Amino acid sequence: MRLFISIFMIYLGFQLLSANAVEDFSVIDKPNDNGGAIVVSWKEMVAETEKNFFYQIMIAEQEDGPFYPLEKMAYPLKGKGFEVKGYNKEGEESTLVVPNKTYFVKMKVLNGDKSETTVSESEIISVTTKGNFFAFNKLNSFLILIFLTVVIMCFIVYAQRNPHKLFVRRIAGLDAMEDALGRATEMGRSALFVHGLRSVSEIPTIAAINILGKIAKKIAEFDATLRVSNWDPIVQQVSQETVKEAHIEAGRPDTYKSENIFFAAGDQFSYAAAVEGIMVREKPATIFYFGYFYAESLLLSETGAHTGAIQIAGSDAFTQIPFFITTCDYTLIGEELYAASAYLSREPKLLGGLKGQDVGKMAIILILILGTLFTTLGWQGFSKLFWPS
Amino acid sequence: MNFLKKTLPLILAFVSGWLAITLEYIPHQNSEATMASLTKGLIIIGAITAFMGIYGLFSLHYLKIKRRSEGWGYSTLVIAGFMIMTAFGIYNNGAFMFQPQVEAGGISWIYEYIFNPCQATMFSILAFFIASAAYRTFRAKSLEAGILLVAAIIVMFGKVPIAGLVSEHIPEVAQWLLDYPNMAVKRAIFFGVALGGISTALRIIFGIERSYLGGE
Amino acid sequence: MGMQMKFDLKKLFNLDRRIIYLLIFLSILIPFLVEFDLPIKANKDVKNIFNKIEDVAKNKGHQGSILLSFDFDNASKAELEPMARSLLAHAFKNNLRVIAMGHWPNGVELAKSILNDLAREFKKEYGEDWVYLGYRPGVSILIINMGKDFKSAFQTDAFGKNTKELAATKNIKTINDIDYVISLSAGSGGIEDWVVYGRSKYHFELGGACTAVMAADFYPFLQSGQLNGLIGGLAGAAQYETLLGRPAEAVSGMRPQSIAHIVLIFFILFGNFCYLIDRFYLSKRS
Amino acid sequence: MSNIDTTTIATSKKSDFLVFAIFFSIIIIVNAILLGSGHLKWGLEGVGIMMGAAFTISLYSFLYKDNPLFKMAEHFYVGVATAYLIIVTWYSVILTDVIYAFRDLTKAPFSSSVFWQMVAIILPTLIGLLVYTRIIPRFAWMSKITFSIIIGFGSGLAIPNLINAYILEQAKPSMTALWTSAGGFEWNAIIVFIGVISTLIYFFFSLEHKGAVGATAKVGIWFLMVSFGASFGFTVMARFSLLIERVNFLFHDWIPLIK
Repeated sequence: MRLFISIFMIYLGFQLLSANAVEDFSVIDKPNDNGGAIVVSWKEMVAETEKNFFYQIMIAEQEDGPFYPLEKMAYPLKGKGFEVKGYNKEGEESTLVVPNKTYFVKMKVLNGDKSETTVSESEIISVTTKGNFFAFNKLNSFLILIFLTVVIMCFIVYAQRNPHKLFVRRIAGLDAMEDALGRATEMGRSALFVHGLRSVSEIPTIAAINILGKIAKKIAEFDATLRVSNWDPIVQQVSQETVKEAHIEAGRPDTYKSENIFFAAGDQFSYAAAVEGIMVREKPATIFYFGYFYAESLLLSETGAHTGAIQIAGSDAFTQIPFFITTCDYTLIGEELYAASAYLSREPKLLGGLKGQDVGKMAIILILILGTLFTTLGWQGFSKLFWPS
Repeated sequence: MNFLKKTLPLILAFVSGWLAITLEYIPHQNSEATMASLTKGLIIIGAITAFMGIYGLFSLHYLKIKRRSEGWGYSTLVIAGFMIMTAFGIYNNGAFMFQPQVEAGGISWIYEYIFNPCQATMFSILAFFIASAAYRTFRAKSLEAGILLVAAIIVMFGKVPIAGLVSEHIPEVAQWLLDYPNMAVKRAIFFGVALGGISTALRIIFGIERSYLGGE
Repeated sequence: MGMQMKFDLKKLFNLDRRIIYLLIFLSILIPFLVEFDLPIKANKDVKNIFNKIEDVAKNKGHQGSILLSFDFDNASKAELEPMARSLLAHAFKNNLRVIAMGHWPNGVELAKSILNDLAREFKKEYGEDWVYLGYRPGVSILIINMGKDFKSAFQTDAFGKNTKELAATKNIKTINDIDYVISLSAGSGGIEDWVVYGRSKYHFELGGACTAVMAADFYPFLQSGQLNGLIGGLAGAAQYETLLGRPAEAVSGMRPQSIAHIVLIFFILFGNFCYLIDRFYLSKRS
Repeated sequence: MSNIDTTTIATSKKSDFLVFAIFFSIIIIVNAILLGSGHLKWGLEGVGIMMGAAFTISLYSFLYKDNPLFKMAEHFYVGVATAYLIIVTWYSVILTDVIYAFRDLTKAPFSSSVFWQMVAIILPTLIGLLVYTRIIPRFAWMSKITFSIIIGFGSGLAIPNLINAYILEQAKPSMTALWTSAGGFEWNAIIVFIGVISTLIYFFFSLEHKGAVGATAKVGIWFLMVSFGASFGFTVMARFSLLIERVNFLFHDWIPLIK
C-alpha cells in the first residue's frame, strides 16, 4: 500500500512537472522605485518539451478578481525579475500600477496550441506597492558624490589659507614661454597674444587672462612689446587692467601702452582676417593663443607658422587642438590650460578645484587597476561595487 | 538691500542645487512629481529668458548706429534682417501670432533661401582653410605631431570607401584605431570632463564661483 | 644645391592660398561630373542601428514607435539630412510610428521639411503614423522631464495639436514607452545630453547619428553600450543608404569625398616630404 | 578702436572693387541665362535659388579677401537668426505651454488642483520675466535671482548624472579581464587599459613627470596623439562634406551642371 502510494505520488509529481506547474513563484514590490512597479519571479524552465507552452501573468485589484491578463510570453524566457508597470482592463487603454495599492497576482501556463487551455495555475500572491525614500541601488554614486564634495571643498578651503603650499607639476609649454619671450627681445620684435572667442565669465577666458598677466610681467621686465588682440570689448578692458598691473608689478608702469591691447574685430572670420593682417605686417617673434577657439584657429596658426614665429597655444577646445599641435611649437592640451592658470595665478578656487580633481583621478586610477586585477584573477566582487544602477 | 543683491542669489543657487541632487536619490512618487513640475517650470523660464536675446542684439547695434561707430552700416543690416523675419513671424500667414504657427509662408522662404545658404556656407569655407593648412603648415615637427599625422591619414583614408578599392584591411585598421586606442583616450578625457564638471558645479552651488552672475 | 633647394621650397610653400583653394574646389567638382562606382560597406556601428529598427518593426509592428531628435541645424545639414532621410524612410517602410522633436531651435523648419517630404513619399498620415513635437528649451531638463511625464514636456505638437489626442503619442506616458530613440546630433545639446540625462537614467535604447567632427568622441559610449550604434558623418550616411538599398545624396557624395581626402593626404605627405628634405640640408650645412 | 580695420578697407577699395564688380556682373548674367533657358522659373522658388546662390557666393568671397560683401551677408544672417529663435520659442513654448495652457485652465471648473496648475505656470513665468530687469540698471540685480535658480539647479542635476554616466558607466567596461584561461591575453583590452591609465596620468598635476610617472605620461601623450589624429581625420571629413553639399547646390540646383 505504501509502495503504491509513493509510486502514485511520484507519478503525480511527474504529472505536475510535465504540466508545467509554476515553481518558486514570488511577487514583490519593486525596491528603490516610485511605487509604480511589481517584480514577478518564478523558476526558470529549461525542459525541451516546454516550448509548446505560454506563460501569462494575471493581475487583479481584488482578491476574487477580475484578473487582467498581461502579454503572453513564449519559451524561452527569463523567470527572474519580470517588471509589471501596467495592465489593460477590458475596454480601457491601459492602467498603470500605482503606489500604495494592493494587487493580487497569479501566473498561468497555457497550452501552446490553438485551444490555449490552462494547463496549470499558481497560487495568488498579494503585494502592496510603495514608494521608497532612498535609492539604495545608487548608493555607490551617492558615496562618490559625498567623497568628491568633501575632497574638492576641503582643498579649496585649504588653498584659501595656504595658496603657495599646494604643488602643481611643471608644464612644458609654460617653460617654453620664457625662452620664446627672450627670443622676441633679442630679435627686437614684438610678441602677440591672441584671445579666444569666449566671453569674460567663461573658464578658458579666465585662464587665458591669468596667463596673460604672467606673460605681460615678463615682457615688462625684458622691456619688449606685447600686442594683445581682442574680439570682445569687455575682455579687452580686463586685459588692459591685467597688463597694466603686470607693468606696475615689474616696476615699469611707464612702458605700459593701452593701445597695444586692441580690438581687432567682433566676428569670427573678420577677427581672424584682422589678426592675420597684423601677423603679416608686424612679423611678431612669438605668438600665443590662449582660450577657447573655434574654426578660426586654423587660419590664425597657419599664418603665424608662415611668418616664422614661435607659437604656443593653450585651449580646451578639443576639436581644435589637433590643428594647434600640427602648427604650433607647444600646445597646452585641455586641462593643462586650467592647470597652468591655477599654477600661475594661485587663485584658491582654481588651485583647490584642480587638486580636488587630482584626488578624484587618483581614485579612478586605483579603482581601475584593482578592478582589472581582481577581474583578471576571476573575482568580480570588487568591480561590482562600482557598477552603475 | 545688500542681502537681496549678493546673498540671496547665492542662497538660491545653494538651495536649488541641493534640491536637484536630493531629488535624484529619492525615488519616491512625490519626489518624482516634484522633479516633473520643477523641470517643466525651468523649461518655461528658459523660454521666457530667450527673448533677452533681442535686447542684447539691439543694445549692441543700436549704439553702433547711434554713435556712427565703425561698421555701423552693417548694424543696420542686422536690424533689417531681424525686423523682416519678425514681421513675417507676427503676420503668421494671416493668422497672426496668437494662433498656432501656419506652415509655409515668408518664414519658410527666408529660412530656406537665406538662412540656410548662409549657415551652410559659413562652415564649408573651412574645407578650403584645412586644405591650405595641410599643404603649407601641417608638419611633423616632433614625434608627437608625427604620430598625430599618421593616425589622421589612416582615418582620413580608411573612412572613405575608396580605401576599400586598395585593400580591405585599411578600413579595418582605421576602425581598430577608433575602437581601441582612440576610445581609451576619449574615456580618460570623459573621466576628466566629469571631474571638472563636478568641481565647477560644486563651486557654483557653494557660492565660490560667481562669474555667471555677472559683474558685481 | 641645398641653398637652391631651400629657396625653391620657400617659393613653393608661399604659393598663394587662393591657388590651393581652387585646386580643392576642382577636386570636389570634377568627381561629381565623372561617375564611377565605389564599394560601400557598412561597419558594425551603422548596422546595429539598422538592425535595431528592423527588430522593433518585427516585434511591435505598427505599435512600435521610434523617436528622432533633430538636434542640428543648417550648418551641418549636409551630413545629417541624408541620415535623417534614411532613418525616416526605414521607419516608414516598416510601418513604424515616428515621433520627431528637436533640441535646436534653428533646426525646426529643416526638420519639418524633411518630415513632410518623406511622409508624402510614403503616404503617411500625420498624427497616426508620425508627429512632430517641435522644439522646447532646456536640453537636459527637457530630457529629464520627458522621462518623468512625457505629456507635460510636450503638451502640444509643433502645430498646436494636443498630444493626448494624437494616435501616435496617446499611449506614451514616459520616454520608456518609446522603443528606440535616435539623436541626430551636431554639437552640444545632442547625443551627450541624451546619454547623460536620458539613457543612463531611464535605460531606454539609444542610437546616435552625428557629424564626423564629433564621431571620434563617442566611441566610449559605444563600448559601454550607452549608445547601441552610431552613424558618423557623410560616410556613415552613405553606409546606411546602402544598407537600406536607397542610395541618395550621401552615396553620390562619396566620390568627391574620397577624391578630396586623397588630395589632402597628398598635400600633407608632399609638405612633410619637403620639410624633411629641408631639415636634412639645413643640418648638413651646419 | 585701432587702425586695422581702416587699413584693410582702404587697400581693398581700389583694385578689388573691380574684381567684385566683374564677379557680380557674371552672376547677374548667369541668372539671366538660367531664367532665359527656362531652367529657373520666375517665382518664389526660382528667386529663392538665385538669392541662395548670391548669398553663398558672397560668403565665399571671403576666400579671395575679407570684404564688405562677406560682412553684409554675415550681419544680415545674424539678424535673421535671432528673430528665428524668438519666433520658434514663441510658437512652440510661450503660446502653447503658457498662454494656451493657462487659457484652458481658466475654462475648467475651479478646484485646488487647477489652482496649483495655474501656479505652476505663473510662477516660472514671473521668475523668467525677472531677467528683463537687466534693462533698468537700478533693478538689474533682480535678474540674478533667475540666473542663480537656473544655473544652481542645472549644476545640481549635473553632479549625480555625470557620476553615473561618465564615471560609473565608463568604469564598468574598463574593468575587464586582461587574460583568460580560454583566450589567453586579451590584447585589445590591454591596449584600452594602458591607454586609459596613461592618459589619466598625463592629466594628473600633483606629480612631476619623472621616472615611472614620466614614462607613463609619455605613453599617455602618444595615445593622446593617436586620438587627436582620429579627430583630425574626422574633422577633415566633416568640412569636405559641407563643401560637397554647397557645390551640389551651386552646380545642381542653381547651374545645372551635375546630373
